Amino acid sequence: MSPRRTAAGGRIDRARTIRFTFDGKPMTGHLGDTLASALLAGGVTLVGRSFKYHRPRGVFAAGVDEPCALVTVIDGQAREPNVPATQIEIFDGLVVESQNRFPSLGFDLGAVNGLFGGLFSAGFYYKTFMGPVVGPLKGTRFWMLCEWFIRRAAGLGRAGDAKDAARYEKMNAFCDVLVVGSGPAGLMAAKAAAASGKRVMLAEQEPLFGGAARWSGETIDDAPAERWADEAVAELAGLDNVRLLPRTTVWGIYDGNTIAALERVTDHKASRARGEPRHRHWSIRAGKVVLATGALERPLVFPGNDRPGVMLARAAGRYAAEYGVLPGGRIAVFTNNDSAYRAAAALHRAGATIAAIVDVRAQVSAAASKLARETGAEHLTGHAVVDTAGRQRLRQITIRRFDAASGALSGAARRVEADCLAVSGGWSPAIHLASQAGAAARWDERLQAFLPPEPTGGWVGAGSFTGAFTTQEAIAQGLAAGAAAVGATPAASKPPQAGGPDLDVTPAPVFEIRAKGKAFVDLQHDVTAEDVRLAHREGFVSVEHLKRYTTLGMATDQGKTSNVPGLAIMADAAGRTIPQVGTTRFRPPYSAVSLGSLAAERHGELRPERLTPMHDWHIERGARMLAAGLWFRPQIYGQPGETVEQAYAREAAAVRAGVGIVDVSTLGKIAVQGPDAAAFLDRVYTNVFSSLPVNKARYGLMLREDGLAFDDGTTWRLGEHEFLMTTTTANAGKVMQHLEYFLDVVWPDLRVNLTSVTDQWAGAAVAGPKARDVLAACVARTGVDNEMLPFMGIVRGEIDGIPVTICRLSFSGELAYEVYCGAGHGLAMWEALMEAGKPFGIVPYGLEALGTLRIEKGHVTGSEIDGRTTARDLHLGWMLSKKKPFIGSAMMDREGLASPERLQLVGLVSLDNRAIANGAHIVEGKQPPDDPHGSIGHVTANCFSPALGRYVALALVKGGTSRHGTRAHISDPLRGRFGPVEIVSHHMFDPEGSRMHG
Amino acid sequence: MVEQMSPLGDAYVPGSHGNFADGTGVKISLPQPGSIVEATAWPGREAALAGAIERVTGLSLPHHPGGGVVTGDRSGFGIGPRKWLLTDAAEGLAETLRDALGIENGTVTDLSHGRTAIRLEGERAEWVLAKFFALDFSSDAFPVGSGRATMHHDILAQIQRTGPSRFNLYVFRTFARSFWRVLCHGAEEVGYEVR
Amino acid sequence: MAEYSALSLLKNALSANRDWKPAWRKPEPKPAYDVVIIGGGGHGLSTAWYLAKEHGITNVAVLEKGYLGSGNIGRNTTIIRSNYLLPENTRFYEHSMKLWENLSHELNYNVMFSQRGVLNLAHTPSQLDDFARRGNAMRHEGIDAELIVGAAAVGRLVPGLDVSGSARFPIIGGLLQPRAGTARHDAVAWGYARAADRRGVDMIENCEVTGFLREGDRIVGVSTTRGEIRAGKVAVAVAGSTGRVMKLAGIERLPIESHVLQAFVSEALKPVLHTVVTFGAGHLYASQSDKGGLVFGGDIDGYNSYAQRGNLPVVEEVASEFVAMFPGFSRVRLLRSWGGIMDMSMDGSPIITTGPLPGMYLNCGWCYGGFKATPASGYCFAHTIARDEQHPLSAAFTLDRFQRGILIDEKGQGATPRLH
Amino acid sequence: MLISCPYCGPRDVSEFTYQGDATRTRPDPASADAAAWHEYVYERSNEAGPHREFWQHAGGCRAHVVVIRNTVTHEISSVAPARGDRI
Repeated sequence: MSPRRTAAGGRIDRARTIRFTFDGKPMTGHLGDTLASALLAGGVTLVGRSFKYHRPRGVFAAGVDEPCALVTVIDGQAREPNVPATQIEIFDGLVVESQNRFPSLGFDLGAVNGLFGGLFSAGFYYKTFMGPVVGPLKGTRFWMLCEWFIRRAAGLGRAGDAKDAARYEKMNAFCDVLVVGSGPAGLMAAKAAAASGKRVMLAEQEPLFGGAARWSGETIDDAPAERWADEAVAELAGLDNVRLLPRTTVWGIYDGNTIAALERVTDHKASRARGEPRHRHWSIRAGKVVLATGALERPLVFPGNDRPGVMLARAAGRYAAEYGVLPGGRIAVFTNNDSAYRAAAALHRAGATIAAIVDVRAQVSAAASKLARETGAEHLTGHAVVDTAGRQRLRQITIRRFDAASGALSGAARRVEADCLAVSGGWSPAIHLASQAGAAARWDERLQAFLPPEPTGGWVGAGSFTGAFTTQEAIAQGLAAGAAAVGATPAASKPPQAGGPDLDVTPAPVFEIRAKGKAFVDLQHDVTAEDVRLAHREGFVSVEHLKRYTTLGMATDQGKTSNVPGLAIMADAAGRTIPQVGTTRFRPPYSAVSLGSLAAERHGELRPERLTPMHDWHIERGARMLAAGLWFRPQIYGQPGETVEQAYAREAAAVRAGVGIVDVSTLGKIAVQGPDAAAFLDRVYTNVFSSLPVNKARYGLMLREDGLAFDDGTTWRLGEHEFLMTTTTANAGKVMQHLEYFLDVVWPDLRVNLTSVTDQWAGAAVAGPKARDVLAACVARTGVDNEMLPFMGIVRGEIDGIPVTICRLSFSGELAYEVYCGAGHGLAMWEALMEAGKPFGIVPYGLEALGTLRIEKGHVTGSEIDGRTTARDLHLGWMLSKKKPFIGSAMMDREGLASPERLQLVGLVSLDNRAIANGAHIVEGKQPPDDPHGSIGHVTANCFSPALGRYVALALVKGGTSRHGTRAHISDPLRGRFGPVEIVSHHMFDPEGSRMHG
Repeated sequence: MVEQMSPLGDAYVPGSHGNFADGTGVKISLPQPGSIVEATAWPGREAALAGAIERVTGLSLPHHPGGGVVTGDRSGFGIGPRKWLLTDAAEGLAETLRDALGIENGTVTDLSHGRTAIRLEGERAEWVLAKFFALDFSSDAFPVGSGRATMHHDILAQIQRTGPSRFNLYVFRTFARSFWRVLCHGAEEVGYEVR
Repeated sequence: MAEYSALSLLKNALSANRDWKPAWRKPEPKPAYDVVIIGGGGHGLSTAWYLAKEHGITNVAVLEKGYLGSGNIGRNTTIIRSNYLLPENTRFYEHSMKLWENLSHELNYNVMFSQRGVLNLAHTPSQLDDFARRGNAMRHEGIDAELIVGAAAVGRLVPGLDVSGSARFPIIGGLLQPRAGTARHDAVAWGYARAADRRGVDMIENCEVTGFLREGDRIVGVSTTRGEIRAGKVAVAVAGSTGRVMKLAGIERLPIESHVLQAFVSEALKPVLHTVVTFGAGHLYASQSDKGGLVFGGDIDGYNSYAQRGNLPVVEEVASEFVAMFPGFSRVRLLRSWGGIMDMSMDGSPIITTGPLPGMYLNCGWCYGGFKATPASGYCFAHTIARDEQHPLSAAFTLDRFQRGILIDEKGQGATPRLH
Repeated sequence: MLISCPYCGPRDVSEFTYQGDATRTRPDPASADAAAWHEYVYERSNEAGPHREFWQHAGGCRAHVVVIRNTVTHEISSVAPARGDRI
């Protein structure tokens, strides 16, 4: 066993050796170790490099507040950068790498930056790199050249580029009380709340519950606090109404007490079970939240305070008590409050030599003095550490006499040999979640800390989160908070009794020891005390300016250790109080959250797909599918050797010559029913529907309230009070909401009910001169001749025993029918139609052919109804009824909507026998750059028209109709195409419509 | 009558799947009721609708929001203001109910093809559903018989608790295959059986 | 005040950086100015600079409720582009782009405009056609644009993107504007403030406007938490706070809604994303900052808000789109999120106008576009303030366009601000 | 954010679609009063504070509700059916 290991105690299992690698080097630890504790036990002190100066850094903390010891965890192809070593539970086969160093951690070329510290002061980059005003490096070029180097030097770990094999899941939960934090306060709160029988959840970011009880060395009810905690947890685990969530960080409080938490389900395991997520993203709706999140220790700022071996006192104490690891052999302590004496005692108990306890205070409490004596350390009150020495690890500290009131140093410098310096600068309650919930922190002068405000609404606080730092207070507050959270009064029985030294964590108001040398405030971002003073000099005084100018507190630890010292130094420089400088509002997340967990199962292949009942048939027939929103629709049914253009031209030609069939199941379909249904349709469509006879359909156009075109489609009157409205595929949801809004909000008096029946009906359009023959061959129980089924007529019948509704309407301009049946019969109906169509040469056609047929006819779709066009722009002015108001009628005649300069729908015919690409623009003369601002419109849809034998297109062109018969050019500089076109009417084929009426 | 075809296609794989370390967590199946019907009453005509439903189906629907009942082959639950979703193992409910109700009282819409019913049952049913829906599935909050209209991302779902650990989910048919896949994916963790 | 340069850095480094002076003064407000600008954000500060530089008007105060740059200028995802569709927008934003290209020199402050390109990803042929139309519109306005066709070409441009055909929304191409990029957002505010200050403009921080001074119909100044300040002209450039401030002048309703837009940054990483990329099957835009953090954002939350705080659904949506694009980023960790208040207009385009009351000038309605517009907005607004007329580049951005139906609706969504 | 649908109970905001300012009055459909229509379609009160607004429970019962929500704190003080229905 490592000489740094204690013989007994703590959470580790000394019988279980765990093997892992760090920078390729095999290492061992014990079950229960974190990477940090295992590295310390292995004598590794250099773990990382800092952001800017690439200074050597070691383990500084023991928890989520770690600013320095960041590593990358390698899991097969996946990489997780920037993970604090303090948060990694080691397991057999764990692979970690250090980061931000080149070529190696021990020898890092980037460390040269440290030599230019004066030049690389806060905000230096704003003042230089602007480069020359003229020449090849003018404009932004010089900066971008410099930036290339800066970007490579910056950053921390490297992200992976392989797809992550791990699974991430979201979990929704509801509870009456969510307790955050499981120290004595949290445990008591959970117990008190659970006693009511209400649903309680207890979340703890560490693997083990108990918080401070695990390392305080105190007793509770005469048992070691740790054992008391284990018993409390066992009791909670036995209750049906309690859910315990270890390794779960509550990182966000959102509105309505919606709580976001990250559970690291398998990060501590060598493998994941089938279906087991790596991370679980909890979204918890909690009646009340008990915040028992404890407090974070602050360091003191002094020259050399970043040397590996310098660490927070609590961390040093925790390593000894909780992990059985001595962070050093000869340890010095430097503090401004009593709490570090507890750490010193723990370290001493674990077998370390305590070289000195340096306290900035002239006087300390009796309890602290007693602990100091017990450790056998030299107790230097009224002293301060003014420097440290050692290459890549601490070797020695320098101490001088210090006056806490004035900050003055005096007397000779003394050097003390030490390989670890445990530092405490006081405590900051972890008020982040309360701050996120909207509460402004208040400064407590006695505790020298920001405390949460009085609780309002969703949460109550307990324990050191509230600034109550003794275990007895934590127990009492936990009990009270737990009871309050369920609206009960705390049980009258005697609360558990804590036993331990009576320490006072109230710090002396000392944050910085000003002496020669770089003193770091933000250890990760290398923000020094001088940087803070420079920010002050340059006027960046408000806390947000300080942060943004120096990057203080913006590192991965989010300033957990650096915020308050930074503010204090600024306050001192500005001659203000700390609250006058202000505190920043904390934002989610409390600690970093994997993007995978937030994305959960929602990304990638698990995004929903919408499939028509005939989907599999299309696939089997070799259809190339196109995504249309969430839908998939056949683009073409290509034959071997065919190009897309050949395929759709063949399909479209087959429709014009014979008969084709297309899946129209994706069209939005809304059942509009009720005594006022017809009146309702008169209001929402620009044209009249109340006059529509039963068993007839009509083409309708809707506008938005602002008078612009919204959607079109046919609506079928199936009964006196029953209509089936169809919408475009893309707008189905929007039209439904639009109609529901008007019924609920504007016309609640109308007795109309809307139901989405898009999914109820499968639809096939059969089009072409032989369409009637196909139907006649398979439809039973009704005739389909012109008399029974005239244009826009509706009949009901059967195909192969399947009930169908047939409407004769045409999007292609051919004789055509839409045949609908229950979706569960869709495939059978489709196959029956195909079978019936065989003798007539029926051809299935896809979206491209559908588009070709409609372009030839000049029918509009979403490409033309693009939210900017009016009915008149699209030559649909004839549909605007003058007999009645309708949605949009009041605003559709505004001057801007009636201007002759507007873009108007036209047809284009290519004059050079080349395709007119969609998205091309139209110009009168030259192409750019010769004709700036020359665009007079754009192509909305294009095709090769087999019917016309030409490349044609639809376009929106300024003053379109007036240009009919004129020549223009299409201009497509992106794709290098420029060519002549003739502007024609959008009705390019069979303008009289004789074919569909045939 | 021609039988309805399932929308699931090759996504439907009978058998046992996922992690069975702790037994089968849930069973997932496709009950395929003959009728799924949405019935809506005009304001003030809720009693007339409830009466018609009771006459036709024997279901006595509670009036509180989300309330519902399950009896043998039939079920019904509230899915919105004055709106119920009714199912029957037999086909033809929509026509019968429409005749019984009358347009002066409300409307009946046949969704037998438009919605797909998916049944999820087993000890871990609540756990699996909680992965998808921000609903409180505990039996106090969501008692047997009652129903909820909710959504999983883009997929609207109407859910009825038909037993202490059994739920019927009604989703839009064209989303059913996709939803089935994610449901199975989410159930892998607890082990699931498809039948 | 000294020029910033490599030389001044060196000189100051030798004197331990003790001689640096404040970037801008902290003057007491004077009783009266020629122009008072309400709002010490990007647009207010750039307006002050261009008033001084282009029009010689320097007796100007910028009033800021909090600290300079505390609003959207410091809360955005720093993207600069002029890849618009409609000519009113392309011309305006391209002018902004040209100002950006020389801004560091103009201000003697490195705003770190890095022209690393903005790539809009297309996932369907019709989307690529839409992009072609927009790109062609740009080219016809003299703006750089390239159509990238094919997943492989996109993959070469942006390593790490999932360009496999098996993605749920496969990438088939994109529209690239090479001159687009990102800048250091805070530096823009500070640079404009420092430059305007050097011309004599007063930046008055911690000065909240509590009311407007009137003479008859005319606005003649403001009352503030630091006293009354009279002004020949009062300009309002307060973005998300427009509704709040204009109510103080008795304007109860405007074609504006304030919405919260969240933004996100990951932990710092070694360079991994070199261009700005937007996902086309949703709404996500992402880039990597010089510090190494992935900076990204998506849709507004979609409800009126002044809270600078959003909710979880957008966080989840944005993350899911990001991971769909870059599957390797699932283990990258979100470091921080925050919210800005967007002034969403009724057609998605801004308003720069005289009025609506005599003596008053209004600049608002920036929707998602405020940051990239900063230079041109100030440039045109300064023109409007100085000359009492619209600048040709912002001539279309009037308030009466809604009455007249002359809309500039880039997305075609109509009067539904949350959809713009 | 949770919105207590009067029909379905408290539900996550993601189930709802925002439908905006509920203080606007739609003019008489036959009215040609351009100013009134402009105000209805384009002008918003945009309150900082309690704001009366419509939401649709699109991912649930699909009913529209009138919510009074403070736009500064997001606190919701009331939710009622938009139809004034009894439920």
